[in-house]
Amino acid sequence: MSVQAGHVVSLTVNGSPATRTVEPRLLLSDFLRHELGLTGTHVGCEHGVCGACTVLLDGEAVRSCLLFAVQADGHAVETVEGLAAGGELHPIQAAFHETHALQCGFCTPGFLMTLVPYLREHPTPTEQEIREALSGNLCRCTGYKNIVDAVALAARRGAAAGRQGAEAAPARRAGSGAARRGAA
Amino acid sequence: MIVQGEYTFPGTREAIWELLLDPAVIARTMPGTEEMVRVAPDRYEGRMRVGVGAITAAEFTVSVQLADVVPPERYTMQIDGRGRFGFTRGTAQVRLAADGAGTVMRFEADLQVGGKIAAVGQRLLDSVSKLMTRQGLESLSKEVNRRLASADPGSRSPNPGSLP
Amino acid sequence: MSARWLGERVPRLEDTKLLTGRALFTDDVDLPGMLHAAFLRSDDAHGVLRSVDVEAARRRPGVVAVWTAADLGEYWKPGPALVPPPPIAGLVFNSATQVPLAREKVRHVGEPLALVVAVSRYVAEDALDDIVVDVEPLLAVTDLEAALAPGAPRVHEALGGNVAARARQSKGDYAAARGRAHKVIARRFRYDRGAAAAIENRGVVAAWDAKTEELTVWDTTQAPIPIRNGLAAMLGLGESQVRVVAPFIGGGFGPKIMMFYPEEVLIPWAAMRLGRPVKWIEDRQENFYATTQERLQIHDAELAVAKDGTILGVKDRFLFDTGAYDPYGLTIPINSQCTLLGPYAVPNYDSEFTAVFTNRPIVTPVRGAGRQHGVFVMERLLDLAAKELGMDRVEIRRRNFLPPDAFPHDHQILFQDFAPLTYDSGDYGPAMDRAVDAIGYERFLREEQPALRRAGRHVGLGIVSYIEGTGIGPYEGARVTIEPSGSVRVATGVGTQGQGHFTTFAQLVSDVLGMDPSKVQVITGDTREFGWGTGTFASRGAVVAGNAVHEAAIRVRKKVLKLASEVLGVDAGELFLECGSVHVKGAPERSLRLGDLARKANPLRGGVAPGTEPGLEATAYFGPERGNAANGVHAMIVEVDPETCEVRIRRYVVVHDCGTVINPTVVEGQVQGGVAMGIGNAFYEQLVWDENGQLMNASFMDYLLPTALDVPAVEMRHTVTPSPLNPLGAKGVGEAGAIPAAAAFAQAVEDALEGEIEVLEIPLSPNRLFDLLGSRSRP
Amino acid sequence: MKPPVFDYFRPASVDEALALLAEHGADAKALAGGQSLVPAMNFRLAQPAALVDLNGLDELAGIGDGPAALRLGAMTRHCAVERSAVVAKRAPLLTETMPYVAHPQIRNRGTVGGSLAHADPAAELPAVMVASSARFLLRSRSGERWIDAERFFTGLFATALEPGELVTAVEVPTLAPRTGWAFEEMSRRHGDYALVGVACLVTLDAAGRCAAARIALLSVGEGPVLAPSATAALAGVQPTADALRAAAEAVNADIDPPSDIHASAAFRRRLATVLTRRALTRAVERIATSAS
Repeated sequence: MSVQAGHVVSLTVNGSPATRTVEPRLLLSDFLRHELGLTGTHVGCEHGVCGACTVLLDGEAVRSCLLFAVQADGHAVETVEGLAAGGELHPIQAAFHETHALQCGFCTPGFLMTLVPYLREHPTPTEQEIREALSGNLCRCTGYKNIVDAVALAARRGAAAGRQGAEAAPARRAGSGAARRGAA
Repeated sequence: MIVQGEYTFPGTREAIWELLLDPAVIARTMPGTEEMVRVAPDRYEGRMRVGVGAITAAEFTVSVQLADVVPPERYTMQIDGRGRFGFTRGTAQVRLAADGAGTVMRFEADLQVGGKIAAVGQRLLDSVSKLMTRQGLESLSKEVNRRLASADPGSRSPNPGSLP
Repeated sequence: MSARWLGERVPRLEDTKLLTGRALFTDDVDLPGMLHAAFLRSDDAHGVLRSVDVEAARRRPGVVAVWTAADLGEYWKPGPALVPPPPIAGLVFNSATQVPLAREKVRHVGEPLALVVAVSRYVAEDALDDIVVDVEPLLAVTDLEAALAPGAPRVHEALGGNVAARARQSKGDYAAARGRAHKVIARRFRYDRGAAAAIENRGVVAAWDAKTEELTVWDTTQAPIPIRNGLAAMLGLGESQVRVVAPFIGGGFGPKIMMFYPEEVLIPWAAMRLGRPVKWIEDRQENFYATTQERLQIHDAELAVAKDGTILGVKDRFLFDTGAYDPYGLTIPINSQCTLLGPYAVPNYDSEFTAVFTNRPIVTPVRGAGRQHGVFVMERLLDLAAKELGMDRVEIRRRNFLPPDAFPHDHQILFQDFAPLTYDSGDYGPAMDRAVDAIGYERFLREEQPALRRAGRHVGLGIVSYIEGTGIGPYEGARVTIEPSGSVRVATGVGTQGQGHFTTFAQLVSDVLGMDPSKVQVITGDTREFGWGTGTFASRGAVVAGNAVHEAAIRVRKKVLKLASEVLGVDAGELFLECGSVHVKGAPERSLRLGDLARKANPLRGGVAPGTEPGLEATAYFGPERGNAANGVHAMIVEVDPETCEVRIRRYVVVHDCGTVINPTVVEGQVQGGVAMGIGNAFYEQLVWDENGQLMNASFMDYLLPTALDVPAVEMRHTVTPSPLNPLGAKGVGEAGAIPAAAAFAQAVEDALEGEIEVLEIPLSPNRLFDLLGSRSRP
Repeated sequence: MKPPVFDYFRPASVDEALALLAEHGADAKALAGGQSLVPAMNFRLAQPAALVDLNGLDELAGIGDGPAALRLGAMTRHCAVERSAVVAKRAPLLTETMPYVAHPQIRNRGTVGGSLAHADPAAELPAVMVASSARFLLRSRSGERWIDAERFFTGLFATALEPGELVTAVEVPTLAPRTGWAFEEMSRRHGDYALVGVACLVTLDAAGRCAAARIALLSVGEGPVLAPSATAALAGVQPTADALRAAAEAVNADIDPPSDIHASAAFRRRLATVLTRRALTRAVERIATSAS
């Protein structure tokens, strides 16, 4: 079907369903920010380099400025607003706070959303591995050191609490399913 | 951006000269040219569409002003192309020299590129200009051979034209 | 007053909002009926603007308005000259300030030509493609030396040439010193342009309320109060009718204090004209042209030294690229001129700069603001001198440090704040000792480097000193209020862009009023909350605003003690503040909650003594007589692969002295972040302009910000020599990390390549190293 | 930086996708991972009238282990290739290369087929496929055909794809015995466009002489560039350090690198020889270690 304007998008965002009618060209980043009012996802370059707009699509970290909202139809999106369940900071958020891993805080949501799935899949990363995992997110304030420290701290605690599994949201399982389908 | 080269055509200088300034030939041989009209003895105007890969072939309006014309030896072109993605402008000098049965064309263009093309496309400028130059020369050489063939069905050119 | 919180590593109070996506940034502002703006920008760097045809754009569905310069009428005015020239004898200054929309002429790529307002940014950008511009190209002015040649094309016809300014400052007699010199080291140094590249681009949202006749503007500015004052004047409104809010700002680094950007002038005007809120959010591509930049300078400098390495004098002649306009005056080149002297005794100095108009975007301070140029030139000259004299690099620096008893030290030239360049305090030897110790200087040169070289590795060390003039005036202010709830509100005029002011200011108040910082709510950057001040720049927030906050808290404390002594019937001297209450010494059970005291201070009935001010509230201002001098030493170890010309930074040590430290975690964060920017400037970041004034890398694909893989963890040490110029003894720190990084990097790379090359320009790149090494690095 | 208007189609099958592409002709573009196309659209440099979204087509995704070759569906994401144990076993050169492809977030969306069809001269996968003697399955409404990677890439962002034709699968042949592999790349920052990259396979005979070699480079021409001169220099020789150095130098005859602001043609030539030497050296070392 050709759909210039008025394309219906139904998806779940942070676990709750949302349906909107949008132009095909509407970027997912703008959809989340301006259609759904989830302004925690930030836009820094709109060409896929800075990583500030990183969100989870079916559990995988993606650049929301390089996806059209219509592509998220039928999928699950998670944003920074979904991290602090019941007002309690997610372990990665808490670690960022404790290690002073943010200054202006503009790039921070993108870092957090990159790290949530990363730490699930790599519970005990080395410093070099952490830096590689962060290489797709630009920060202009911190010089990265404290962000690397935050990831290491969260990993230590996660390993201690053995809570990687506990964090797996239903959307995540869908995502890893998609990845496994690829590997099957 | 400097684009320069040398190309040897079969045929006399006069023949090549006539060919190079024929708007129909320019339209056929300049990559992406959709239309080229000789609006004055020393001025051409037309439209080109140039794109590469995922980059949409954007329309450029092009004007070419001839200067310093010394047939059949040399001429200078003032090139001005503008489009949605930016502009290309500059001068190109063309010199023809007899070389046995053939003619050597030496050209040097000093081109400015501006707007989005320059701002975002710098990584590809060199490759694209090389590509367009090569394509232009190859189709020009085809054109030369076609003309020679039609002019004198008896003789096929021994030298189909060669890049140095 | 206990100093329980001053100097503590208090976790930041602003973090939670930022970590959970609840912090309000300018682009998050969403108002009913809001329209969206986009600007058409010039593709040409220099040309005669023949026409801008917007008819098709106006006809496009969804477009509400399109304006060109011609449509602005009386409102079209060049911007204000922000910083007047300092009183330097013989100074030349030609002012040419930016315009809202180009008229008659375009002077740099990206200069705005038309403003489109539409129902969405998408439609507004569609309309930009409908606009037809006719520009007759002119030769672009891009080369600083060619620009000064007779007959060169002019950026501004009205001016005699392309000279924006020329200023000479000198002391002593350099020529005589040169005559006495054992060696004279002379070189040409070049330091090229980069972008501040805050991850948040700029943005302005404006709303006019016709009923209350109030204009509200959300602006990504570092200086909300001057913006309010300027807008009120431009729009013919009273200052109280204009509210400027600088909400959370996604990084500033200098360019967000340029005043006024065309967008800041036009978006509020458009909102009033249309009677609807209008939002403009700069995109990344625009940011590369529309936001100001630094920092091309070319220095021809020479150093006259005695046989023992003593500096006899320095001569410097330099060119400074100010871009197409010069609203910011001479701040940057004067910083360069002053900072070059560093921590050294320089008896004879002769420095003259020429600021040059070019067809490139406007240059205004970016983190460091010209200081790095001075440091680069001086430190490179000292390295070259040490080599010529066969001296140790550290030794030649130690030999020339100002001694601890030299303070205050007057350099006999003027600084950017127009006050004499006078160092307030400092002790440079110990800072160098700590750096030498931390990097393992001796061991590296004697053992590690030779061993690695034998193994075919190319490792090198760089170690440099610097001074940063910080904390300049004129002033900042703050109001501290104890609320009946018992919580404390602090309002100040400075904007904040991630420096942790919400926490450090709370710490200052907590000590004075005896309460937990978490009970202190800091409000910055909202002109309705506090209407006096200048802004956040020149590493001055903590120094100038911090001292104002501190003084205001002290005044509130006095009110607390006075009222409490009346209520409790004891002498004020018998009282102490703790845990949000006033207690009586020896009888702590006799206490009053500050909140209750605040209520008593605002009675609903009955009379009060004449002269009584209601409430527990005080406002204070602080203005230093002049800036203070933070200092430090950076040392790094690099490894170079001469085949691929890649450079890896193995270690990075910073010894830093910013006087009294309010929050070490915040200070270290500022330094680490500054170092990252300095490394970017040294090896990754360069705005590449062709000879026609076209920017060849206007995207994050080609403009290379360092990533987590490129920036090392900085090992930090502090020394503390408090400033006598303010009660807290604080000095600035915001820009420190960025300033000496390039000089240290250049020295380290030279050392790694065993002196095969001289690094006289920044930024370096693998390709540049390849060119410098030439045939000396066959694979 | 907002994309221009376009029509959006989400076909339910490959046949429907092919029909849509045929119907809309040159104005339509297939949307795979979109990690190169969408940025170009945000810059408004790419302005396709219609996008045919292939992301719903599971029949195009998947990694299959065949007797003679590894098979990758065109819509297999980079991250799936990167994580796949099968790929690591059957096409280790590919596994070694994946981390060089942009950044994790990009690899979570980017697809094998999309990267090959885009044919960026600086992209890693085209060069690796050429070095691996892979072949691609192309499908249009008029049927299917196989084409060798080497013949698929025809120039600057140019491929043998006909209008209305899609890459649907890739086959990477199993490595011969005594074959070593290596990928080397230099970029300004990890994940940036390569200044130069080299992918190579080296096979030694029982006597330890070089029996076969495939060397393909990226960012040194209009597309992935095979290095026949370098390969010839290796034929039948013992892979000594000198022999590998000579072969690496020979690469210069095979490339015509472009200049850009990050690397001049001369610097790229330098990098090509250095990285080729390093890649060949590691490939040969691998054979030694796997043999022992």
